[in-house]
Amino acid sequence: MNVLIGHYNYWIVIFLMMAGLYVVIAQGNLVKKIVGLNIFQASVFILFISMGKVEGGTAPIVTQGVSLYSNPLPHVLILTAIVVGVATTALALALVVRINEAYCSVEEDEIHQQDQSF
Amino acid sequence: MITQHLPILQVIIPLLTAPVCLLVQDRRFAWGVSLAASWTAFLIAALLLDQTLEQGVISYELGGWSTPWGIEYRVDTVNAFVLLIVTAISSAVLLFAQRSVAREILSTRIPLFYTTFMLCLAGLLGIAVTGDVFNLFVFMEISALSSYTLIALSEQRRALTAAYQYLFMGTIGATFILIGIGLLYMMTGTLNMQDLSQRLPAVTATRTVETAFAFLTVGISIKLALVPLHLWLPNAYAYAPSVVSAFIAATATKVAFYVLLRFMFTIFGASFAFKSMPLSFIFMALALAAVFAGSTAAIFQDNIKRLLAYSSIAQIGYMILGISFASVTGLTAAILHLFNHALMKGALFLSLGCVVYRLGMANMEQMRGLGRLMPWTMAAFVIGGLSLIGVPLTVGFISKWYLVVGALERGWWPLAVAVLVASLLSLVYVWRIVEAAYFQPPSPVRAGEIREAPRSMLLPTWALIIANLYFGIDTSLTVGVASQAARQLLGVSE
Amino acid sequence: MIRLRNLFAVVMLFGIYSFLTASLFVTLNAVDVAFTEAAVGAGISTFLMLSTLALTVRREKVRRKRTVIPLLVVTIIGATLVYGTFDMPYFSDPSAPLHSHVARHYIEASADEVGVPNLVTAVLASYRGYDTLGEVTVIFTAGIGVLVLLGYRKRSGKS
Amino acid sequence: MRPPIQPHNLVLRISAKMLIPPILMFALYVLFHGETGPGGGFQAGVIFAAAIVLYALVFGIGLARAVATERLLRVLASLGMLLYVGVGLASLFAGANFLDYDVLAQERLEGQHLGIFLTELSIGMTVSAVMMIIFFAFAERGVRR
Repeated sequence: MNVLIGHYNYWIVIFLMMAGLYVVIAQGNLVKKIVGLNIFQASVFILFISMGKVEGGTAPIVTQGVSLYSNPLPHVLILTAIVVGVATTALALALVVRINEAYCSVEEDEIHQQDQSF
Repeated sequence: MITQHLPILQVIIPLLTAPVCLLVQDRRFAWGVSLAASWTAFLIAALLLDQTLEQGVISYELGGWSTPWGIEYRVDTVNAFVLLIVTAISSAVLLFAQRSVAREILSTRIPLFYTTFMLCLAGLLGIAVTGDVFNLFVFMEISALSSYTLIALSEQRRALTAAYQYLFMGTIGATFILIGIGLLYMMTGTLNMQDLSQRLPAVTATRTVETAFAFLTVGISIKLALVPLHLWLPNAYAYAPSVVSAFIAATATKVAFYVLLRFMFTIFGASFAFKSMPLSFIFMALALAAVFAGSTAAIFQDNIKRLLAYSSIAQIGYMILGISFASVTGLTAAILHLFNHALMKGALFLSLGCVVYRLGMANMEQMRGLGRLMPWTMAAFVIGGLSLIGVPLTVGFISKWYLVVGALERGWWPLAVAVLVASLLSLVYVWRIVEAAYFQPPSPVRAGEIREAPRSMLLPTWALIIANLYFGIDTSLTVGVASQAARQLLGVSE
Repeated sequence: MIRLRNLFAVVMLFGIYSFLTASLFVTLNAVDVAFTEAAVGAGISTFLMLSTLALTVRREKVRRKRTVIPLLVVTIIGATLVYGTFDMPYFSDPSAPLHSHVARHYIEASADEVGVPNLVTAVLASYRGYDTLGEVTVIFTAGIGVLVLLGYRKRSGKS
Repeated sequence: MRPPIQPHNLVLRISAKMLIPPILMFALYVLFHGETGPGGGFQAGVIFAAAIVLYALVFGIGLARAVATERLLRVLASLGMLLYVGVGLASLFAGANFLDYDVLAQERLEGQHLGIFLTELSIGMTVSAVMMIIFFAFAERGVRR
């Protein structure tokens, strides 16, 4: 029972993560793949942040009379990771715009077909 | 005083060049500054290697914070060797770049090319030099994002889809690595590699650490293009501009391989990686699959860049095979091949760059009769090809020799045979090009127009070819460093 | 979302997901991260995706897809992760190892060493300031990448 | 991208005019307040860029480009990075390790404050500039088609 209560949040996060990854792998639409990638990454962020949570702690900003804080390190890592994520997204979307101009399509299999016939 | 800051200067000098190139927006200036920065970085790498050989491990605490609290740069023989090869390749490639880039990239984008190139270099060096796992992730993303951009700089539209495919695989790989790092942090409370290696043994029996190990291995394997996660690689190499193919083929997968070594041996430790996990067997199977699938696929390629890309997949297999022996000789072979393969592929892609410079593309069709039209270029290509096969007096022979010795040491003679058979496969695909270049007449239409490539491009190509021959004859430096690096990784005293 | 053909709706749902994530971060006491996720996930990313849709297409084409293999892959990866959770410290357990080593040093010593009340800022800008330089570089790289891909079109069209 | 909203759309124009200055002020507040509360250079940069983007959407990209020229944005993005590296090199020249803020001022904590302030500022510069670069790149791609 303890295992269930102690870990259920991680399982939810894993489910979200895998939903995102599934969209990335299974979908053929390039925009949808990017959305999936973002969901995958956002869920990894939740995993990190939930491991930083401390029972009874407050936000990691030093205040008088408080001694228990959440772990600030995962927060810092995820701040950096979010920035990395948005940088990747911007680049991926720019690529999609260019691909659409070159192939007039954002469907993976249509692009593949055009490459083969060419 | 300056010598103690060498580890950070190694990364900061290329990093600083990037915004400067963007500010000035001048082609010649950007090229000059990048070249100077790259050569400086090469010099620094040589000094660092010298220091590590003499004094042992160099540690540099960024921000002055003592080790587990801040980020540490940590240079030992292994990464000093990697730094040396990466900066050497970038210096040669940049020398080559001026003419080649002018032909293959739109002139307005050229300053941006140098900016991105320097960012990529800084990212790769940052990965190699750091002693902190999260810092490694950040620099991995710098180098990854800039490689996607570099590939997309090409004028061919297929470069766009290649970059896109690479972006997806690369990002999934990076996210896997991030998950692995998170799980490790969860169990140990630290991100410093040295600190991790001390704190991990207490918790290695847990399922969480096993999962972390699995995620890190898979994530790095994607970056490394290990079969069956290699699908991004052939297109990325084939459709990128020539300089970019040469640079990325010779460095990016090598640095990823270094990361694998670092995680497996320094952080987890050889005993965990090979005793608790059935890794030796898995790696051997994947390595053989990579060697044979890569070489066979290479035989059937028409686009020569693509051919070399498949051959790279096979060569990655050799390196992984070296790891799977989990012995000093095996690791020595792997590290040697890391260095030697960078030299070979750098030289081969540069000589192809010369062909593309004159002919616009490099398919089997274009190679016909080139032996007479571009003698120096094709001679370089042939020597590089011999090195790829593993003919004596070239570097390729040295690394295969150690690989075979490592296999025999273990008593796994079928593996030694497999390595030799695979060499025959590479003989086939190299021969196809040699045959086209020397035994077929050039198509009469262009015979008059094709001249030898300009000297500024032949010079760096031949510099790498000469390195291929030199290190194939005088092995004291490479083998000495590689075996010391292997001992350091395995924790065997000298 | 997988079945949804209207890409506009897909992107809006993603924006909502990001916003919910940000609110979740607030309840997990990660205010800085929540702020950033709201600005980035629900803001920039969604905005950029909408811009891309405006430049490309709004609807996905209907076609058959193979779903068995991806499902299998995802299930295996998910199962591995679930396997890994069993030895994890319990959620929000203050005695977990990750709260005791480096993080404790930050909480206890940063007032004397950095002197900034916001611990996240102290770690981000000072203890791990070099990572943040890397972060700036990543953003810079993305800017260059977008310039390479989408800038310069007019001039190149003429030449 | 959609064409800019018609000039006679009074409500939008007036409300945008009223909103943009407070947004810019808020960005600065977030930037300087990062030491004591949530926020910092990255968030500030994003908010600052958002204000300019709002201006461009309501009053047209051409007008916004008159201020945020391509050249200016590139300079801003590069300067941000150079400033960050410069802070690191300053501590190098002061005899300490890279990015060691302790030596930037007489007092140790003062040095830390200065270092954090300068780095947050440089993050804000680069992030806002890059966000605008990305926005304009996407937006102008649409206009040209």
